[in-house]
Amino acid sequence: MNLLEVQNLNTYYGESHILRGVDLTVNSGEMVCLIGRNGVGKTTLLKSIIGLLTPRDGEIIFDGRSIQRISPHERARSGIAYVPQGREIIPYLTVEENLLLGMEALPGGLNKNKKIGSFIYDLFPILKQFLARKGGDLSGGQQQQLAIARALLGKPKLLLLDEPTEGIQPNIVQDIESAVRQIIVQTGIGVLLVEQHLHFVRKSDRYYAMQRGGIVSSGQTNQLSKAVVEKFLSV
Amino acid sequence: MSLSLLELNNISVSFEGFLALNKLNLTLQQGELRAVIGPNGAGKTTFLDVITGKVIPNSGEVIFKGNSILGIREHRIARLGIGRKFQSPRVFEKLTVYENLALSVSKPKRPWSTLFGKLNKIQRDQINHLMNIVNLQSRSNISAGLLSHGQKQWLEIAMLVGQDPDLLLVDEPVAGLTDEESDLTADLLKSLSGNHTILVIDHDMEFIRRLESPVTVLHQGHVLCEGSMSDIQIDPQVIEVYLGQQEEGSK
Amino acid sequence: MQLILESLFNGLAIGSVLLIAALGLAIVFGLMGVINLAHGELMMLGAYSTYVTQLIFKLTPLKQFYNSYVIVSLVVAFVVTAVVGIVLERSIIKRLYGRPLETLLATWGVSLILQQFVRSVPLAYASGLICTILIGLIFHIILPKNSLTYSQARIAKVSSWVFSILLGLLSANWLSSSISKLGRASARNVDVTAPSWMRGGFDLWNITFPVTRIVIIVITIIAVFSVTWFLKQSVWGMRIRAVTQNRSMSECLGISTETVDVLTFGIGSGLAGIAGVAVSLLGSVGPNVGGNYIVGCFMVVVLGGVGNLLGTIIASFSIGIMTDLIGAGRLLTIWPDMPAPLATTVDFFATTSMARVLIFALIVAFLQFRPSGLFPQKGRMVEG
Amino acid sequence: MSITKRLFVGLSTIALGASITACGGSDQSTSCVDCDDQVTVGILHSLSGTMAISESTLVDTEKMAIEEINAAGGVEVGGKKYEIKYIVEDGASDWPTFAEKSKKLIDQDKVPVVFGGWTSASRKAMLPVYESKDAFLYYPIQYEAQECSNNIFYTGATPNQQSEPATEFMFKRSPAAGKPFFLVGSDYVFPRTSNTITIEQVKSLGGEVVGEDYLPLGNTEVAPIIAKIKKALPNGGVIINTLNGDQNVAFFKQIQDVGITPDNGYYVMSYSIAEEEISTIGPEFLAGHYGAWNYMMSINTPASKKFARNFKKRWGSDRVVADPQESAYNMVYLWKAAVEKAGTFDDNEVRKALIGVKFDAPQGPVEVMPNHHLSQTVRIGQITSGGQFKILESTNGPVLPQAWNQFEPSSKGYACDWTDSKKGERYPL
Amino acid sequence: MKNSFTNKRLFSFLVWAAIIAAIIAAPSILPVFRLNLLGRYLSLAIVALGVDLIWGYTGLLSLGQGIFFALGGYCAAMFLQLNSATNFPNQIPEFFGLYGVQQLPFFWEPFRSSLFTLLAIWIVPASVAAILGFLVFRNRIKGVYFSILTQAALLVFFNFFNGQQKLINGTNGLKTDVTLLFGQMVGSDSMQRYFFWITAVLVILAWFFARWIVRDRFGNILIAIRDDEARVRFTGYNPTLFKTIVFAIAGGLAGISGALYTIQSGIVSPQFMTVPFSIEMVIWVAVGGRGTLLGAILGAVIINYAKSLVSEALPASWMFIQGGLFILVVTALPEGVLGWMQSDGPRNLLSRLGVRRPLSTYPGLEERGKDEVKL
Repeated sequence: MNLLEVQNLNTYYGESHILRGVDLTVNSGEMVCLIGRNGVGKTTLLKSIIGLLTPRDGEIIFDGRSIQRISPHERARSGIAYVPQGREIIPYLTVEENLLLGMEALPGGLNKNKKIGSFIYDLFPILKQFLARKGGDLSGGQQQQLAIARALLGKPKLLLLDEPTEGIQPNIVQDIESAVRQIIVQTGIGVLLVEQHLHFVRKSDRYYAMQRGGIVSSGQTNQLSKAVVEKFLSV
Repeated sequence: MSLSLLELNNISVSFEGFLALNKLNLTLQQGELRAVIGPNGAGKTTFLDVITGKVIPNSGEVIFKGNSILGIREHRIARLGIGRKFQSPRVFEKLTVYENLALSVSKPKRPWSTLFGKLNKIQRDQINHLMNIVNLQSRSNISAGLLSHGQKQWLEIAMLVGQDPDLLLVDEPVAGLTDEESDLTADLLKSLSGNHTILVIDHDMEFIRRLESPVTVLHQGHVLCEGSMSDIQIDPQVIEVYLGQQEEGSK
Repeated sequence: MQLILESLFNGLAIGSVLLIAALGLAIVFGLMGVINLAHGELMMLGAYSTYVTQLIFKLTPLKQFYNSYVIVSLVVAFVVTAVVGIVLERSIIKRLYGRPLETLLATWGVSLILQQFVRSVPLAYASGLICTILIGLIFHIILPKNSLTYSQARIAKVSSWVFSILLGLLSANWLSSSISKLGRASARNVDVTAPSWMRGGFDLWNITFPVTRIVIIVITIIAVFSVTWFLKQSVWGMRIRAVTQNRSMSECLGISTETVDVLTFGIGSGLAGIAGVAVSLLGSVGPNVGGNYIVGCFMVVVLGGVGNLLGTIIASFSIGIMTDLIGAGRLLTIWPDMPAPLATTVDFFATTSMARVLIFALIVAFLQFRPSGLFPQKGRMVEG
Repeated sequence: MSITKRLFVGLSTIALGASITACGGSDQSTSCVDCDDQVTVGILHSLSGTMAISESTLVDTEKMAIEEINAAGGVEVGGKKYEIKYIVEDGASDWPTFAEKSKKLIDQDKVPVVFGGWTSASRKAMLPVYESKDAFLYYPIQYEAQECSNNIFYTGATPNQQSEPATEFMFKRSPAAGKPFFLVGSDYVFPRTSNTITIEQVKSLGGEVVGEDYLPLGNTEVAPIIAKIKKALPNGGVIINTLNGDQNVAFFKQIQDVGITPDNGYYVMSYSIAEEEISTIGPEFLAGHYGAWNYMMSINTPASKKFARNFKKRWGSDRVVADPQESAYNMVYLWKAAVEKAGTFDDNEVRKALIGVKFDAPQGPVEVMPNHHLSQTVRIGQITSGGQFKILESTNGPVLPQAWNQFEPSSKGYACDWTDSKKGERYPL
Repeated sequence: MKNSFTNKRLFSFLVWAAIIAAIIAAPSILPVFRLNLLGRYLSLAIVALGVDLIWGYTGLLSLGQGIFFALGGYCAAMFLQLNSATNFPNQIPEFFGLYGVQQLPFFWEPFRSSLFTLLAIWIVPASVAAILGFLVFRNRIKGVYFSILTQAALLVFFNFFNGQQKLINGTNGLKTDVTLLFGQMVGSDSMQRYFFWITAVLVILAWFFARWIVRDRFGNILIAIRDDEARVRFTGYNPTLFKTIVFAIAGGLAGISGALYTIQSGIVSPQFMTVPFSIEMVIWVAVGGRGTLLGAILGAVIINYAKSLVSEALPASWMFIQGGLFILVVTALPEGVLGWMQSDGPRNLLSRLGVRRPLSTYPGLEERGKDEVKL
C-alpha cells in the first residue's frame, strides 16, 4: 500500500487552474522529488496535500484513508509534516517554543509532550545554542534547520519539504541533505520534496517533473536524463 | 546614444536585518524591452517596490528621466510616467472592463476633472484601441471580476498602457496562464516595446525566451549577470544559482 | 509632593478601571482582529453575576462566608462571561474572521440584544439559562467521545442537553423562589454592596486611600500578570501566540485553530466579566453599565497600539492621570500662576465633562502623529 | 456556510427576541363594571433605554390610579360614566421620540390628555408639540421651573417647593449650618438650573458656594469630582447633590470610602433620591444624609399609608412608593376631578376647570394654582439606616409654587397666571 | 447578460415608480401624524445616501455621521430660534434666560439671515467633515481605526454640545415648532405638509446628486479605492483627496438631512449625536443594500417606519429586532436586501431549495461570491 496517493487532483486559485489532474504516489522509506521551474504548481500541490488549499476535485489518500475532507491540523496529527517554502518560523516565539510546537502533532499534543527529543540536536547541533533566541532572528539556514527539526519532532509518517535549500549557504545545504537522508534511513518515513537544486534531486529515489500544473514526466532518479534536466530545471 | 530612462544606482533595502536588495545597479534605455529573472527571494518584487515608491531604500539612488524620484509619493510617481502591473492581476473587479480602462486613460487625475470632465474623443478611441489590442472589446460592459484569469492579466496590461507611462513594470504576467495565453502575452508585450520601455519579471523561461529580449538575472539582491537569453543559458553562475552545485550536474 | 502623590494615586485608580475594562478587548482585538462592541455588555453580565452571587451569599447557609463573596464572584463572573463569549464566537464571530468592520456591526447587534435581554428577562431565568449552557457544555466535554458508538453518542448528547435544561430550570426556579428580587423582570439598576472589609479607606501621608480602589488596582494587577503569564508561559498561550503570528502554519503543525479561537475569545470575554466585578464595586449595576465604558476602552486600545499589552497598560494609566489632572482642576493647583489666557482655558476644561472632551480630542490629535498608537504592532497587521 | 443556514440563524435570533418580549408584555387591568362608555388617555414614559428604570414606576402608578378610578365607577361626565382606557407609548429615553409619540397620541389616537415625561429634556422636546397642537400634557416630576406653559400641567415641585427650603435648612439648621457648599450634579438642565438658583440663594443667605461640577450622563467615574470636593471642603460642609440615577450609586459608594461622611462633618442634601433610590443605593451608604420632598413614604397619615399599601398590593410587596409616583398618582386624580368639574373632555374647558381643583393627596391637601403648578407641602428628611426618611421638618401647610424663580436674577420679579389673559406666561409682579 | 441588465433597469424603474406614487399619494392617504413621520424618515434617507457614498462605495465605515447630522439640525434650529424670540430683551432666545446669558454668543449672529442659514446647513457640516477627514486620511488611517476615531469624534462633539448650556442650551437642545415662518407656525399641520413636500423633492434631488457622483469615473474611483487603494495610487490618483471630498459630501448630505429632520420633529438636541443613532444609520444602508443608492433610501424609510410601528405594538421588542437585524444582515446578507435581489439572490435561494437554476451564460459567473469584497 502506498503511504500517500494523490489521484487526479485539480486545484484552482480563484479562477486560475493551477493543478491539472495530478497523480502521484509516495511510499514509506522513500524520498520522492518534485521538480520543475518556478510557478508550475509544486507548492500548490504540497499545500493541497496538507490541506491549506482545497482542491476542486480529485482524491488524496494517506495511510489508507481519504483525507481531503479533514482540516490541516487533523492531517498533521494523522502524520503529515509540512516544511513550507520560506520556512514559516513563528517569528516572535523562541526557538525552543517553535520546537515544542512541533510536538503538537503527537498524540496528546503539547500537554503530554514537553521534552524536546535529543535526536534533534544530533541532527542539527546548532539549534541547541539558540534555544532562547526568537525564531525570527535566526539566519535563513538556521531557520530551515529549525523548520525541519520542528516537523520531525511530530514523528510524522510523511514529510513534505518545499525547497529546503533555497537561499541557503552551501555548507548548511550539505547538513540539511544529510539530515534528511539520515531520517529516512533511521525512521523509514516517506519524504516528498520540492527541489530545484539538481544536487539534491539526485539524492532522492524517484522524481516527478511538473510543467504548467501537470505531471509531465516521472521515474527513478538514477534514470533522470540530461534532456529532462535541461527541459525542466535549467534556465 | 539615447538617454537612459531609468537608472538604479547602488540600491540597498533591508527588512529587519534581512538584505532584500544589495547594491543593485540597473539601467534601462528608452524603448527597451527587458526581462528580469531570478530564483525566489532574489528581490524582484522589492526592486519594483523601490521604483514605484512603495519602499524607500536604505541607500542608493533612483533616477528617472534624469531626476531623482526618491521619496516622492506613489501616486505622483505614477503620474511621472511609471506604471506597474502587479503579480496577481489587480484590476478593479467591480468595475466593467471599459470603466477600468477609463480610469487609467483619463487625465488629469484630480478629483474635479473626474467629476466634471468627460472623456474626450481621443481618450475614448484609445480605450477602444486598447480593448482591441487585448481582445476584450466584446467584454467591455462585463465586470472585470467575471473575466478569466488570462483576460484579467491582459486587462491589467492594457490599463497600464492606457496610463501612457514611459516605463512599464510588468510583474509575472503569465503566472497561471495556459501555454497559448502566455504566448499571446509575450507577443503583446513585444508589440508594445519600442513605443514604451518595458521591464518584465517572470520565471517562466518559455515565456522569457519568446520575448527575445535582453535578460537580467537577479540573485540575492543584486544583478548576477545581464545578456541575451542564449548567453545567460550558458553562464556558469546562472546555472549554479538555478541548478545548485555544478559538479553534481555535470557528472 | 502630597499633591503629586494624590494625583498619581487617583490616576492609577481611574486608569486601573480603564485597564481592566480594556484588557479583554485588547486581547480579542489584538490577537483575533475582532472589534467586539458587545464587550461592554459582557462586562454588564459580569456585574450582574456579582450581584446574583452576592444575593446567594446573603442566604442563611452561606451567610458566614459573606465577606468572601467578592472573590467567589470573580470566578463566577469569569466563567459566565467566558461561556457567553464562547457561544457568541461559535455562533456569530467565527463567520466573520478577517472582516473587522463586519464584526463591529454584528457585535453591536449582540450588544443591543443583551441589553434588552437583561431588561426584559428576570435575572433568575437568565441565570437558569446560563446554567443550562454551562452544564450542557461541561457534559459535552466530559462525555467520553470514543467509548460510545455513533447512535448512542447522539442519544447521550440529547439527553445531556435535556438534563442540563432541567438543571437550568431547577436553578432558575430555586433562585426566583429563594431570592424574590431575582424573580421579576426589572430594568431597575441594582447595587452590589462591598463586604465591610472593603469599605472605607485608610489614611497615609494625609491622603485617604479607599480600599475598594486598592482592591480594584490589585485585581487589575493580578489580571494583567495572569494574562501575561498565560500568554507567555502556558501551553495554550504558546498556541495562541503561534496562531496569531502565523495562522496557517500553526494549523499545519497540528494546532486546532478553531479551539484557539474559542479559547482566546473566551478569555477575552472572561476578562470582561472580571472587569464587570470591578465596575460593580464602584457604581451600580444596570443594563447600561458596560456601554458607558466601551468607547473609552477602544480609545485605550487604539492609543496603546493594537496587539500590545504594554501599550494598553501605559495608555490606560496616562488617560487616568490626564483625567485626574484636567478634570479635577489640578493643573491650576500645581502651577497657580500660569498666564491668564492659559488659565482661562484650563479652567474651561476643568469640569468632568469638558475634561472628557479634551482628552478624547487630545487622543485624536496624538494619533495624527502616531497613527498606530504608542507602540505600533509589528508583523501581521490587523488591517481593515 | 450555506445561505439558508445563515438565514435560519438570523431569523431565529429575531424570533427569540420577539417571543421573549411578547411573553413579558402581559398586563391585567380592572374594568369598570357599570360604565356606559370609554375614554382613552395617553401614557408616555420610557419603557426602554436608560430612563426606563425610573419611568416604568410611573407607568405602574398611573395604571394603578386609573384602575382605582375605574373600580370606583369611572369618570362621570354629563351624567354618563366613562371607563378610562389607556395607551402606553414608549419614549425610549430619547427626547425626539417623546415628541414623536406625543404627536402620535394627539393626532392618531386623539387622546384628551397625555400623562408623561420624566427628564426636563423630554419635557422640553414635547412642549412645542403640545403648544403647536394646543393639546395638554400632565408632567409629574419635580423640576427646575423657569417655564410656565399653557399646555402643560406640572404636578411636581418647583425649586421653591423643594430646593429652596432644603438649602435654607442646610444653611441654618443642619449640623453643618454656616459651612460652605459644594454642588454636584449630572450634566443636564435640571442640575445646572437648580444649582444656579442655589448659588444665588446661598449668596443671599450670606453663605459661600466653593465649587460645582457636573458629571456627563452615563459616566460613573467620580474620582475627579471627589478630589475636587476634598480640596474645596477640607473641613466638612454641605454637598448639594443633583446627580441622576445610577451616578448616585457610584457617588455615595465612593465618597464614603474617602471619608466624606456625616461623621466627618460632610452632609449631602439630595434632590433626586427617593425611597426607590435609597433601596437601590443601599441605606448603609446614605444613612445620615438628607433629602427634601413633598411626599415621603414615612408620612404617617391614612392617605399615605393607603397609597403605599395599594401600590404594594398591586405590584409586589417589595415595591416602594416615592415622591414622583405620588405626583403621578395625583395628576390622574386631578385630571378626573377637572373633567368632572368641566363636564366635558374638551381640553380648553378642562384647562379652565382645573385651576382651583383641590385633592386630598397622600402628602396632604394640594390645590391647582393659576400658574398650572400645585401647592404642596415641603418636607426635609434624614435618611435612616432602615431605608426611609425620618421627617425632620415640614412646612406649615402647602407652599405656593413659583414658576419663575425669585432668586435667579433673570426671572426675579416675574410670575405666571393663566387665569388672567393680561398676565399669562410671564408677567412682572 | 444583457437580459439581466435590462431586468435590473426595469426593476429599479418599478421601484422608483412605486416610490413616487407613494410620495404623491401619501398626503391624501395618511393621517397628519403618519405623514409627518414619513416626512422625517424620508429626510433620514438623505443621510443614508451619504453613508452609502462613503461606506457602500468608498468603504469608509463612519460611526460619526451623527455629528454632521446634528450640525445641520443646529444650524436650522438656531435660525428658527432667533426668529421666534420675541419675548426676551436683546432679541435673544428665551432659554438663555435660564443661564443668565444677556448677550447673544457671536456665532449665533449670522443665523439671523435665512440665506446664510440655507448655506450653513450643508457647508458647516461639510467643512467639519472635510477637516476631520483630511486629518485622518492623510495618515492613511483606515478600516476599523477610522471607525473608532469617528466614534470618538462623535463623543467629543456630544459631550461638548451637551455641556455647553450657555452657548447652545446643552441637553435640552433647541426647539423649532413654535416659530413663525411666513406667518405660520412651523409645527402646524399645513407647514408640516409643506415640509413633507420639500423633503420628498430634496430626497429625489439628493438621489440624483449621489447618482451623478457615482455614475462616472469619480464614482468608479471610489469603488476602486474601496477594493484596492494601493492600485489606485499606482494608477496615478491621490486617494486621500478623493476620500476627503466624498466624506465632505456625505457630511453635507447629513447636514441637510439633519435640518429637515429637525424642523419636522420640532427639536434638535445632542441626542442626535449619541452612538446608537449613528450606528443605526449604517444599518439602514446595510439592510437596504450598500452600494445601491436606492437601497439606502428604502432602508432608511422602511426600517424607521417599522421601528415606530413595532415600538407602538411591542415597546420593548424593537431592540431585539434591531439587534437581530444587524446580525442577520452582516452574516447572511452582506449585500443587503436590494443587493441580494440584484445579484440573483432569490434565484440562488430557489435553487438551494431545490428549484433548478438556469445555467449562467458565462463560465466566470460560477466563481462569483468567492471573492467577496472584504473591508
